[in-house]
Amino acid sequence: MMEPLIEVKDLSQEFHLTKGLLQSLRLEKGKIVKQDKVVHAVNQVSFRIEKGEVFSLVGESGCGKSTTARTIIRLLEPSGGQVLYKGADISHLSAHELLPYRKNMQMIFQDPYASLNPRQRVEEIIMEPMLFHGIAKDKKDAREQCMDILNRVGLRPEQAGRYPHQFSGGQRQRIGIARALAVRPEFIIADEPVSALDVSIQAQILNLLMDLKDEFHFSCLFIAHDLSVVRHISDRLGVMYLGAIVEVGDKHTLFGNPLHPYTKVLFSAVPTVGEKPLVEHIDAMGEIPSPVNLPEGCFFCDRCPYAVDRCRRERPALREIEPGHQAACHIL
Amino acid sequence: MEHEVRAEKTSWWKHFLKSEFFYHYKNNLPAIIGSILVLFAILTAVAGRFLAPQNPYDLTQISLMDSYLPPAWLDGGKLSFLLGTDEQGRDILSAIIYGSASSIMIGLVGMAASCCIGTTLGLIAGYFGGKVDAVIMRIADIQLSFPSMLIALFIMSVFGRGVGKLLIALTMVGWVTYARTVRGETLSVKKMEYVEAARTIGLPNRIIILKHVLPNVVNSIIVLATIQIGNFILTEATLSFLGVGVPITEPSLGLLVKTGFDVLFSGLWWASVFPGLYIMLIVFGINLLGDFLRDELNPNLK
Amino acid sequence: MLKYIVKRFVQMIVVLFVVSILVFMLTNFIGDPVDMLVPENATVEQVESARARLGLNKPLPVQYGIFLKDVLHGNFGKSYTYGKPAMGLIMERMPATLELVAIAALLVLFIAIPLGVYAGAYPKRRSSRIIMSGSILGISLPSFWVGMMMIYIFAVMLRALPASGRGNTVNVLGVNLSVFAPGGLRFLILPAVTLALTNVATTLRLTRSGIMENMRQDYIKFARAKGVSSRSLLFGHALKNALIPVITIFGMDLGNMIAFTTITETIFAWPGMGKLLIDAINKSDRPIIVAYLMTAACMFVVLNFVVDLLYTLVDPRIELR
Amino acid sequence: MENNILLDVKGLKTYFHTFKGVVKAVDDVSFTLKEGEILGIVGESGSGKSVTSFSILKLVEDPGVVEAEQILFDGRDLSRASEKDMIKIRGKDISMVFQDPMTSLNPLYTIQRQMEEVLILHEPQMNAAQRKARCLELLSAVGIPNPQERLKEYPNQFSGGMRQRVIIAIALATNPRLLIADEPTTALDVTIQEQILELMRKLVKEHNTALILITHDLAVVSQMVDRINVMYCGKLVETGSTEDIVSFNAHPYTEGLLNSIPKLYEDRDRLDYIPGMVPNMFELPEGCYFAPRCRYCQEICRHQQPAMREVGPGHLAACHFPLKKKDDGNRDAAVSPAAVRTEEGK
Amino acid sequence: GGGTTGTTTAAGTGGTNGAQADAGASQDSASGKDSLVIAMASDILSMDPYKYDEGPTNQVMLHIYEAMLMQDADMKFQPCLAESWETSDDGLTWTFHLREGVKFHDGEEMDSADVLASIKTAMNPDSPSAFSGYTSTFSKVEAPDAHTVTITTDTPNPLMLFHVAQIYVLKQENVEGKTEEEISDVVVGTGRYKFVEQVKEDHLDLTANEDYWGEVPEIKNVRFRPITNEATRTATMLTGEVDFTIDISVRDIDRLDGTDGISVLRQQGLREIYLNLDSREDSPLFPGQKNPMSDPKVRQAMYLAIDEDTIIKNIMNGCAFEMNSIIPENYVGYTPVEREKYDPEKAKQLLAEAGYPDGFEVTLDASNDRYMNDEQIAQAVAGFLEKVGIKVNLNLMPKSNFFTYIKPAENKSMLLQTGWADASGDGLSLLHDMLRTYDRESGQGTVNRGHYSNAEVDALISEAFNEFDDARRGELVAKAEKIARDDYAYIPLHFEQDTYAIKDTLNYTPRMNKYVLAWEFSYK
Ligand SMILES: Nc1ncnc2c1ncn2[C@@H]1O[C@H](COP(=O)(O)OP(=O)(O)OP(=O)(O)O)[C@@H](O)[C@H]1O
Ligand SMILES: Nc1ncnc2c1ncn2[C@@H]1O[C@H](COP(=O)(O)OP(=O)(O)OP(=O)(O)O)[C@@H](O)[C@H]1O
Ligand SMILES: [Mg+2]
Ligand SMILES: [Mg+2]
Repeated sequence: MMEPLIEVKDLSQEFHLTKGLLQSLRLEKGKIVKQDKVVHAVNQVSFRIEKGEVFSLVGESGCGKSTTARTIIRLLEPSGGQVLYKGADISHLSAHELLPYRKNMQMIFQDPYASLNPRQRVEEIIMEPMLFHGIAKDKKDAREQCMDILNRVGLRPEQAGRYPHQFSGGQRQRIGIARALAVRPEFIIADEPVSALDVSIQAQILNLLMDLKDEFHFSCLFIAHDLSVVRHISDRLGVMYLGAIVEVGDKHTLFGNPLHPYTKVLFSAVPTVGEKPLVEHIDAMGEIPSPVNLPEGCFFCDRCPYAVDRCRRERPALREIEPGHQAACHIL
Repeated sequence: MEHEVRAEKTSWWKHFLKSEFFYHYKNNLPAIIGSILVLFAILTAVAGRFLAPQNPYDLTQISLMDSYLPPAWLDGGKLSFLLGTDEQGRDILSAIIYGSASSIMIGLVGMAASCCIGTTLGLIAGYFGGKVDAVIMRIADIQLSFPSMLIALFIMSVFGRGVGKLLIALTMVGWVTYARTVRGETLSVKKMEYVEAARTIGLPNRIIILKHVLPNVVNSIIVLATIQIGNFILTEATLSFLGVGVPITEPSLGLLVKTGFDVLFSGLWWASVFPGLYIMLIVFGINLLGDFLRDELNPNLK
Repeated sequence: MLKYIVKRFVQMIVVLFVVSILVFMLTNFIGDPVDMLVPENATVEQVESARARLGLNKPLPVQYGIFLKDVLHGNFGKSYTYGKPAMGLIMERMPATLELVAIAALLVLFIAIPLGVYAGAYPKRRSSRIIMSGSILGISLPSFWVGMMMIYIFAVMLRALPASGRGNTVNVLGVNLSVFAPGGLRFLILPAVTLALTNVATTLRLTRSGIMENMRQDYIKFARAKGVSSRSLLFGHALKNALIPVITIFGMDLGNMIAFTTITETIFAWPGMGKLLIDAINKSDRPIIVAYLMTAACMFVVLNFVVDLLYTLVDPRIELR
Repeated sequence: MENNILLDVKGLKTYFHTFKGVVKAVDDVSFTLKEGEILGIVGESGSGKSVTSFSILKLVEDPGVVEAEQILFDGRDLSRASEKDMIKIRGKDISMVFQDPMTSLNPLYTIQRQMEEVLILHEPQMNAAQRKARCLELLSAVGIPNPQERLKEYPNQFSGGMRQRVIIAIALATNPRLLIADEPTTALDVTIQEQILELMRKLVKEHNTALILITHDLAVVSQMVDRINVMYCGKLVETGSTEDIVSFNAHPYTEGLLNSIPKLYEDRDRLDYIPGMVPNMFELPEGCYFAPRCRYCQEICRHQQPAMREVGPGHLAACHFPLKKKDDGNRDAAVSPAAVRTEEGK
Repeated sequence: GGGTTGTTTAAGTGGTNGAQADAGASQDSASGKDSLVIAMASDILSMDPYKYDEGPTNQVMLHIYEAMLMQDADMKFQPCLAESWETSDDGLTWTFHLREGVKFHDGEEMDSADVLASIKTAMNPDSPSAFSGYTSTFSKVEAPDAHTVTITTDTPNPLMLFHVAQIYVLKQENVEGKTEEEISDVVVGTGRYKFVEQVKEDHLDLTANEDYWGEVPEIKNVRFRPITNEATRTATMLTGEVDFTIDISVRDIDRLDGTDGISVLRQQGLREIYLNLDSREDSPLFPGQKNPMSDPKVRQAMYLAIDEDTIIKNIMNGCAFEMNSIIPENYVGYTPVEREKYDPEKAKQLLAEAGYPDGFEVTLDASNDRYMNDEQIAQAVAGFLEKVGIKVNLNLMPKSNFFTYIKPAENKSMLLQTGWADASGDGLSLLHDMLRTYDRESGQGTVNRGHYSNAEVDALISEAFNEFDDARRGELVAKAEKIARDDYAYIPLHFEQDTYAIKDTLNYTPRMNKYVLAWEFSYK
């Protein structure tokens, strides 16, 4: 097998909610107690993305998809684990050492507005990385490329001189996409890139992504909620729950035969336009556990209709159920 | 605006006239008034020497006999001394014209210098944090503990008097305001997602600071800068009041106000009121223009 | 947090150290204190004896060493002019300045911020324009001029307020204050207003610009959609987001007002510390200058520390390291 | 149940007067909404969906100007209501879920404060404990785990979907009579989305609330709503019951929209989409705004703006040549008479 | 309590004092006819009378403390704590007979031991005292009995009475072995007023000493208010918050005079403003060239070039008195002198004769915050000199810098505008300081800032020091003065005018030496 483009090994990410001694002290029943709160946003996530592949992450909102993405691209220092880019560990490189990788990795942010500098015009936003990474020879070239890319994401050239806040939500998202595509990266992390778009534009963008993928052979970590989009675009996908991957597999096997109870719950909830649902409706009862106090056993066991005793005691590991299809569940 | 200007270089002036910037400017009376005042003040400062009725600092041209003549329209005034004279028999109008050159220079250059130094240091401190921040901010603290009077006095004792030296003193005092404000805002701005986005592009810190942080803190900088121009002109007056201002041979508006101030109660109001009014006009103009610029540079307000 | 405080404390010591060295070097240039002490027709002998008495005949580093040793024993030296412990002199004058500054700071807070918020929220209104123009007045006239004019109008012409001085004081918790003395506030009004004026303008303008910037944000719109009244919208939501530069500047202004109210105190014959400093500078009274500036430095470090803490209270995203 | 008309919007026009010209973000839109009714608004991004809802709440800011013949809410004309009255209505009678969850929460206040604010304003009888209890209840309802702890956190500590849920919780807090949900589930996974939609349905049922659901997700629309408004370039181009729109859509734009949805059971290399671009808002075409992109476009479409006209009972479309779909619901097989006509025209 | 030295806000007299303290509130300080508020230009520097020999401090001290002698309004010496005194024939021994029954404010009697202790305090070179100059000639001080003090000097000292009049008498137990701080903490004197309280830079209250040995003053409560800013002083006077103001700005005179209920008092002061010219031929300040000002012709030309009348009229607003000789009126050695007429033509001619037809370049150093209108005067002087072709570089500086310029030892200034005041009443003292050849060691010519040196003058001064007869000494002094004047050793400008503002309800005649003494006031 070829060396994967990206390999994530046991990646973990924690947020310390208590910044210092003073804040961790709390008055409880007349006593001062010290409590340290840690959000375990990502727990030992491992997956690999081959060259030219689109790998999707789906899962509950708040389960740590964005955090995984941000850790991979090193906006956050990982608190554990490794990220290998073409075999090289980039998870502990300094900002300077990271520089050569920056051009090859780009991110489309979930938040289309906050990630755009309100004081930069759209053209500046897009031309900046191009010029910086030498994609464009000069300003003129950059402008041409910029107009081209704007065109492709469905923005009009005369809108190039506007500021982000003058756009509607969907338009802003497209600016973010254009920026990421501008440097023709090898690897794109797309954090819900199309969720704010209307279906027509969404289709356009997805087509664009596919075209570019064919053209430049880039790989993509794709985060989305819309399973039909995921199914359309990705080659493989991982299902996340509470910061951990519970099921990974090829698109066809996974959609054809979802194994993990959470995956089933997820698929059963997909709304459709006049089509029958993927999976018969399953009710997932119970509370979603908090990432602050992780349960001891399987994270899903509280809501799992099939849970057995063992699930509450022991955390299941990811294991291969069928070729190219892994799941983390005791009862399979 | 900018990109339109670029689009067609040949007739940028025409483009400017058609631009949004000019459109807003045209419809903003305060901005027009402001720029007329500022332009007038600068022109006077630069070219006024050739127009002034008298060189008030050529001691051979003035005569003590003319001292404290009231403005021309009052009883006892002379037409040759339109705004009256001071105790040396100096024409106030000429003195204002000559003095405004120093004052505007003090205001503008002093502001520019402290703004550049302060903003740079503030950005660096806020963005990098940690040791760099601590060092810069503690230097700021030290600087803050020295009053401008003491610094001016020190510079004067060591290097002598002069507008240039005063500028050094004012800059030494002035940068801190920017540094601290900019740092404070940088602390907040650097946590913004667009700064993170810039980091994922791989932009070096230098560029992130310049292109992503700076524009988002520029608001306060403009406010402070416009205020500071006036403030420096006035500080100079105050230093003159304390006896450590510009030398009497390189006059300034502040100095005129100060000397005139001594005789304010005696009914010889013109010696201080006219320079004072002129300072007000300049400061007013600069602030009107500054307000406009700040609003114009803020895309959120469009 | 605790670690951070300790760190800042250590930094403060360094700052104080540097300030004292700088003052030692600076004051050496601005004049010879002995000149101010002895009569102009003093003989060399008299001059030298005065110099020896003040310990100024030793080389500067030695003088500094002695000073440092004394400081470690809590002794900042005796004023050359007053012959009294410098720190005592400063502390003695401090209450007068502090009460003046307190009033001025309140004026800044309660005038500048509301007006700035108003002008920022409704920038197109005529009243906002008047506020903005009015605020320029505050920064386009030298404070000695403004102070004098106030005296002229309110004391001389209208006879409404006293022209100068502090009036009688009452002893509150061991400190002599005039705010609490009957009629004491009347003495405070003019100097406090004069002192506040420039700062009002700066604060007002910064507040306005911040408010204008923030009023267009989505969260403001969302708050409006919640039915939040425009008042709490402005003061609750927008103001907090505009506060960072305002507290920075206010912190510095406050420090400056406390440490360097020289002009106002001179004009209003207010017996505060600012006058002490200016007199000390004029007489090259190094012990006072050193003690004074070290006090000022101490205050600035603490103030700026408080400002930094306030940042984190205002914006939870800001981390202190 | 006899349902009254709760909202009656007539001739709503919201124009932005910018330097470059006037952006007609909403141009002459009229619709009505009954109590307990769910209205879906779909449309191209930038077509004025959000601005329509802002206009109803009078939240449009400079340089936007709202003009309307009337915006009758519960018998009151909001277009003429004062800001003071609006403050009482907003959040209490009409609440809105904002589209962008990331920027709609004040970054400097805890979630709790922002949630309680609306309760303090509109449920003054509640005491602090009750408010907190209500907040907890709401957070649990929108599926945020560990709400007790979460209340004390700041927005930046929440994931995108969690913020969106907080915004929904805030909007639901007062059980409004009209809820405008502007793309409320874009950042949510399907299970949560289901939960949220269920919550809204419950609100509609229990409190007879009217709901305007703005969304791109046609699947959601088709499951949730009673009626659908389709907008394009600030204009209402089609309106009708859900079935009318999904199965018997008459406007070519609606058709294009539906065709763009990726299919869950179908593997395709490329997705269909509507070719061309949304026209420049400053230089809108003379005739039908959709004409440049319309496959059925004819001469008249380029010159004359089509008016809304009835194509079925309660089903209106603004098209010179409305599509006629067969009743068997098999859209793909539909042969558009208009298309035929186009060919004939040539 | 902070801010006060001995907060003894005397209960007995507190009533009236309190009313007076409310000055601002009532807008009228003189609520009673026995109170007086005096605004002065600067605060006293120390409550230790031996610390500073400086106008404002002395003025306040004179209310509390007394010396054996006291100068009257005409600068003549009158008995005070000493009822009488005599000199031995050789002029070396002075015997003072102390007044009996004089009590300190604390009720204890004053005797010769107190005087002795006070003189010793003044003499002690290690003490902070600045008064050792007055005792520098004393070789022996003794007290033969409780009411007699003898002072012996090495050389005859014609200025003895002046010197003795400067030495305040404090209680022995309060001064002996005491530090300055301790001295200033216990304010107990024999004077007409008792100390009540001081808030630095705000006010200093005194109350009449009802047990005074002489006439108990009519004004019972006195408050001194230091108000440094001229304009504020004027304003405070205008509002009626103070009854009397010392040092009003020359430009405010018309304003105050024109105000109902306020008058202005004018008195020629002792402070003389003049120019020092570097007159050394080999002055280090003119390296590699001849010092032009070493030529008396040049100095004369400069003298003639300055139109002092106009300066007095236009810059001093008439508030100055032409100065022609350095010796003030009434002083020993004073002779009336006419000023030479302003004559720029002649000045130019003289310059040409001296070989400077195109003038030369000098720097005029002057202070800008020390003397009345010093900055303006300097500008005017420079203007006049420029008009005859002398290029003048103006160097104006605040007093802290200025002091290094005025030391003859520093050798920094070629042309210096300064002032000098001498309250001794004797021209000899002035000559000694101003015209005697500067000598670092012996302390002669300490303010001879132009390094003027003339053997003839020096000899006459030495001779005058041995002459006890005022008239004869006066002749010598006048002679020496004339030589120097004809030599244009300095260019006299003017005597400052001491200007006071007073409420019309009060009577007061100012003193020549500018001391404002509360007991000399009376209500009409
Ligand atoms: N402040 C403004 N100034 C100028 N134009 C504006 C402003 N706000 C909105 N618009 C314009 O109004 C139009 C409608 O915007 P709106 O936000 O309603 O779109 P939308 O239908 O909600 O789109 P999306 O689905 O992308 O959110 C857009 O073309 C937008 O550019
Ligand atoms: N800066 C932070 N401080 C504390 N907690 C955080 C922070 N950022 C994220 N979290 C927490 O980490 C968890 C995972 O967040 P993340 O943004 O990765 O979720 P997500 O999977 O992207 O969800 P969504 O689909 O809603 O965007 C959440 O519980 C969130 O509250
Ligand atoms: Mg996310
Ligand atoms: Mg929208």
